[in-house]
Amino acid sequence: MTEWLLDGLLVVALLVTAAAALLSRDLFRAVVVFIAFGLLMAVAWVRLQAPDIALAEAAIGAGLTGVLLLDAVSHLGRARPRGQDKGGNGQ
Amino acid sequence: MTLWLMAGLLFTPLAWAVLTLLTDFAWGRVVTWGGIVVQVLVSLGLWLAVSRDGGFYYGLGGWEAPLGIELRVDGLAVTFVLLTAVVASACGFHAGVYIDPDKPWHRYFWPLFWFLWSGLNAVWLGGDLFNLYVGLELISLSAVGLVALGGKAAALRASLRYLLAALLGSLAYLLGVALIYGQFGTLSIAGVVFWLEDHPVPAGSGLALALMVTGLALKTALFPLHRWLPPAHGIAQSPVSALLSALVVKASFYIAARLWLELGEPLGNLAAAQLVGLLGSAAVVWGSWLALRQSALKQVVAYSSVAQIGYLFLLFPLTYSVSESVSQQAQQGITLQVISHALAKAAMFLAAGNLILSTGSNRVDALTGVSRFLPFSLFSFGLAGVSLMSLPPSGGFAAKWLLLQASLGSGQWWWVLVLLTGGLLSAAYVFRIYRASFLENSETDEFYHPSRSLEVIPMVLALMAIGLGMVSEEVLSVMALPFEEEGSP
Amino acid sequence: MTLNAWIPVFALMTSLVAALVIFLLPEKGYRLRTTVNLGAALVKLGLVVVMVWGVFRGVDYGLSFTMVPGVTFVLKADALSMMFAGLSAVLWLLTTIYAVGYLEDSPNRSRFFGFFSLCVASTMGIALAGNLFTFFLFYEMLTLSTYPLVVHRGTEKALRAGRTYLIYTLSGGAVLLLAIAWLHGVAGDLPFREGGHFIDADPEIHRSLILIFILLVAGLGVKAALFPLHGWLPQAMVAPAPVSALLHAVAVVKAGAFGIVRVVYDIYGVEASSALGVLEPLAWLAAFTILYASVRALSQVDLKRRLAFSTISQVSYIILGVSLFGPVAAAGGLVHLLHQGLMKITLFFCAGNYAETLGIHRIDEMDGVGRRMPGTSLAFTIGAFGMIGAPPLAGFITKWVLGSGALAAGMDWVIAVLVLSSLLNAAYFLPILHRLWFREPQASWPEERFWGRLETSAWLFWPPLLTAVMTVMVGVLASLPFSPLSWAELIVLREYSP
Amino acid sequence: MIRTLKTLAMVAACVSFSGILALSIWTIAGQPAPVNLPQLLSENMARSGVEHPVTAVLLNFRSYDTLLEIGVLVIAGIAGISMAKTASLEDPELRTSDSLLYGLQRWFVPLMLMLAGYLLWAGAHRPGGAFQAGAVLAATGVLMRLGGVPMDFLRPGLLLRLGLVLGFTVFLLVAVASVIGGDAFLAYPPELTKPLILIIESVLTLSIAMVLLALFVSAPVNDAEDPEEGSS
Amino acid sequence: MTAPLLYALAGAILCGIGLFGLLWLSHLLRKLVAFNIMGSGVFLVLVGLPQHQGGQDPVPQALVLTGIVVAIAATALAVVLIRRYYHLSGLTSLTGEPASREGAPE
Repeated sequence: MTEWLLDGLLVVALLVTAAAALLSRDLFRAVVVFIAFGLLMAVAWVRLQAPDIALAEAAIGAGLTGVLLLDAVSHLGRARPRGQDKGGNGQ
Repeated sequence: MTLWLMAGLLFTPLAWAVLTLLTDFAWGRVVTWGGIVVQVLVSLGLWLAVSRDGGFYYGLGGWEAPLGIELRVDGLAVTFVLLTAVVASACGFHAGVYIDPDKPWHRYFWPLFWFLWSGLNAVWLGGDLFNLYVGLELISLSAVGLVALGGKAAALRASLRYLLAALLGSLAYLLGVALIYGQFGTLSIAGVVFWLEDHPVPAGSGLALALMVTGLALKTALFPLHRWLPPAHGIAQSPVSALLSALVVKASFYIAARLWLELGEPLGNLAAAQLVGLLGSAAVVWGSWLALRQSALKQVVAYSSVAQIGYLFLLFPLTYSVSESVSQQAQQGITLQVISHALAKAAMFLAAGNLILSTGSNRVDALTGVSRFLPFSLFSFGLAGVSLMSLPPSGGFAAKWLLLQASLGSGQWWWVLVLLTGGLLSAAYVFRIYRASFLENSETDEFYHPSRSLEVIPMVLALMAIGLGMVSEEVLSVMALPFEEEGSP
Repeated sequence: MTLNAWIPVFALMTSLVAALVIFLLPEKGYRLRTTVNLGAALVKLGLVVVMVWGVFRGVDYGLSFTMVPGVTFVLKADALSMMFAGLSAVLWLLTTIYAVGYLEDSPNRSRFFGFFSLCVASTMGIALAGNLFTFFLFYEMLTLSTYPLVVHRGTEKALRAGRTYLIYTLSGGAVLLLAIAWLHGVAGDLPFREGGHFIDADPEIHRSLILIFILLVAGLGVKAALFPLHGWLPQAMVAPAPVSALLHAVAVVKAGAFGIVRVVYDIYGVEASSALGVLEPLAWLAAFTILYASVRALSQVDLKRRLAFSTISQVSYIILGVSLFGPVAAAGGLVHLLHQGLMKITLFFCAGNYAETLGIHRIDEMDGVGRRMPGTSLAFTIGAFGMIGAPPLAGFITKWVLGSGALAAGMDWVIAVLVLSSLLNAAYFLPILHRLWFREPQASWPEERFWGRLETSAWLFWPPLLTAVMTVMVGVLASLPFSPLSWAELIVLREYSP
Repeated sequence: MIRTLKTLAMVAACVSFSGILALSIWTIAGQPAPVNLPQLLSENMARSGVEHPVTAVLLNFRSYDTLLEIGVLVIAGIAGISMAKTASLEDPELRTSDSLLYGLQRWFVPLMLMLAGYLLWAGAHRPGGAFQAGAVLAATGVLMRLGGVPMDFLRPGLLLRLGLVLGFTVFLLVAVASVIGGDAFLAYPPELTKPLILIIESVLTLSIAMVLLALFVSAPVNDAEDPEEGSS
Repeated sequence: MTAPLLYALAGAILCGIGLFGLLWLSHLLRKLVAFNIMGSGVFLVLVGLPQHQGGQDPVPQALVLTGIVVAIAATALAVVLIRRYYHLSGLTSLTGEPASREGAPE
């Protein structure tokens, strides 16, 4: 039962963080949420008996991708102000 | 012998990618030309071997299908391997002269070129769904890298758009693969087909095929998913455009076609087949129409690719629940269309590159009056155009003929209209270029003739596209070879 | 394969190779280019003469191989193909001579002669094609190689005409392709065979056959300038005179007419066509085109445009002859393939001479030209009388045989058409002749002629006179063996009793 | 208004996409797969040369995938450095003066290097392997880079390019060596399987780290119009 | 219903979310995030579905490892391209200032 609860919670958390990462107004926050999503994914992989993927996800998915994106966000925000999260979506 | 050829085929492009990465552009050119010779010989050898002894499965690492990865070496695959060798070496030779060796970033051209080639070979031979995914990514990323090379804003914009489309397409494909694996427990196409032969079609497997085909259609730029293609193909350097239009889009189509031919009958349905055909027809009409309206020369050629790709998708309705002979005709027609378009479009892009070099501008208007300098490249462009218009005796015509026969034979006469209209529309945009070149009201009396070696290459390709129609029987005969089935699970 | 199999290929290759060589020659290589041109034309004429003799004796010239699965490429020489091949070989030689003079010192000659040779190669291919597929191959090649000639001058007007030309011919090509592909689906790969293939066709496919016939005629009718598909021809007259002469009096329009002949005789078979009931409507259409175009010709003020409408009208004689059921009429139609070519090329050469020497394009400028250019005007007069059908010229033979054929076939209304059209011909040609010989010149000519010098360049002077002489000869000597009429009768003999 | 409608349509499309997909998954999950690959795998584990099944799949059964995948990585690296800006390596702006980061770096770098080594070594018989180790190594590099360590070897140049393709080259040479022995492409000789896989893994670790690091570093930061290129 | 199946279904939803992001968001970095989320969803399906009945299956796990590396390669390349694109044009999306006649790619 606890396992089910854990899995259920994890899935919900995954979906919420995913949605939040995409919909967050602030790009920086979006990336941070995305890193959290990656870490949750790592946990999910453990639950799926896939420790290899869990390690890789933590190191690559959350770690490196996160750093790359964070670096890019700070850079895009800094050098040219008008690029800051321009328009959010749509045409 | 065959084992050596196979190893050579797989090893050479990857090895040369490494070698050329360690040199600069000028040295890379010399190294590459050597590699091209090796690769062409190997491809030709393999083609001859298969056309003599029939096809076979090649287990990589000594492992057989469900566990390991098997390559499917059959007549069609080696035909495309050979086609790739021809077109890629033409582009390689052309690029060696065309591309400016003094720009430092051009040293990366050669490794990307070789990776692209190895990815193409991996796709032609691939018999494993996931391996095909990796092959596709190899192709996509090297193609994106080639488009972005030089890093001007417009090129980056086009390559980003291309990258995103390619990634989305790959993901859709991979999702389909995931469903197939979940359903059948194997990644080998042959394994799935083998199982389906004497089992009822399991529920829920249609979506897998739909996802894979959709993803691949996006990567092939089927209307209405085509909008990434013209900027990417139009803005890349001409040898790169030639590679992209001639071969890269064909790779994803090839997988889609293979999947459809193997799994379409059990997993697909009539409406889907007709829908794909309809989208292909729309691509023919809409692509040609836009090609007619472009002001940049290479954009005309790029939109023409959108249109020509449309024909390929007529394979879907023309092979679904039709008689064996009609299906055969359709497959032969599409194969010829792939080959002839590859040759003709490569010729066209290379010729367009030469013309741009001559006139110093990418605009169609800039061609005003150049016909009186008898530009060799304009002639190559026109010959390639003959194949695109599918006029006899070109390979494009042979393809269209077979498709016409297949449409009439299966009673799907509506595709006949598409085929005929498409030919006329392509004539319209090809002759638009010609019309400009014949106009005699320009003051231009300077015309730079590029070096002969640049001009000969598109001519050779264009002549091959034309000549293909005369020898299509021989080319197609290798497809009907027996295939050694013992490797299948 | 024997030498005989290769002779048609050689005949084709002479002009193809000539085209390639000419493209590669520099613009300034004037002498070499002329030599290549004339040499190739002579070689080709020789080959054709050899083949004519061979076909007469019943030698089999032919070569075939499979191109696309299920379809063969066939080259073959039979009596009918020799008629067309002979016509184009003879006239190519003359037109080349004429064109060398006509285009002297004008730009882009390499381009012109290159495509010119390609065009003749296509015509040769059309003549020698052994099945519809091969025929179509060269038919489309002809379209492509004539486009650069039509737009040769590079003016807006020429380019517009070129576009019209392409729209008509390529659409026609598409329709033709559809018809051929459909026919292939219905009946397989059909070689041209004397007597045709459908004498005892399955009644179930009759409907398809009729539809296919309509499509075939529509596709071929574009080049043959059948009403209402004739619109491109008058526009295409912007091309230089040699082009108009050879291509629009001979190669292109004849290719269409020749194709219709092939379809009726060698694919469907004349009896089957008649049984299907497709010949009579075709005859009506041809008759209408004859009259309609003649009426239109009356109102043209531009000389070449008047000639163009005359062409439209005259080409339909061929189709009329073919579509009348009966050997005599058929011979009349076929012989007109040659006769009309000779007469019309004479007229176009002359029109070109007037334009080139005196700058005359319009009919109302032609007053008194006969005095300045008597040789050319004589040729023109012969051509014009030939068209009208005055005995004993070529046109008379045609009309006479056609008329007797119509009577033999029991279609008397054709006589009325022939008479009416002759009257119309007279109505649009005689005023020109009147102007030529009997009016006073309006102004002084740009180049006054003096004694001892030809009225125009020799390259331009002799070809029309030669063709005019031929026009007379084929009429006077019509009953000799190897005259066009005898040859046409030979064809008809083989077609009606295969 | 139209925008909202379009958004709604898009949301509806994506929701229905998820729905259909989930339905398909549900249907598929109800049926047993005809081929039991895990069983086949465990039967062949003895011949694979390693104890950990995932590593066996990656570097033996499906090694062609891995070879090509490293190729993909190298391509990304090449394409990345083709636009590199290296002047920024010494860019003072980039040297974080953040004491936290500095501290992190001092403590973490040795730790992470150890972790990478462990992961690599562990890969043969338990979770871990070249990818994870490479990723950790790359992360270490990123940390050092953010700490302002110059890392000259990351300048585009022969050294960098050698490093990028080192793992790939070794892998490729091993692959082709078996052909010379008369075997299929990528087939290891049975007695050498384990050491070969270990060698491949070690060089792959280095190369993977190198590529990822290079991509991180080459992200352009200054405003020069053209990419800059070191000489070699 | 087993845990793997639950994750596979979650993967399906993640695919939907990621797809929405890829198609609807215009900021390139956001598209990239969406791509990674969609990728994670696909990976979940790839591993979860076969493990629902067969228990731990190393083959799809290995595939996912490969997939993750491919994804990071693509992401890193995209970041390089995006940053340089931003430098040269000042844009962070493909929609503004169209260089060609047509609008956004998807």
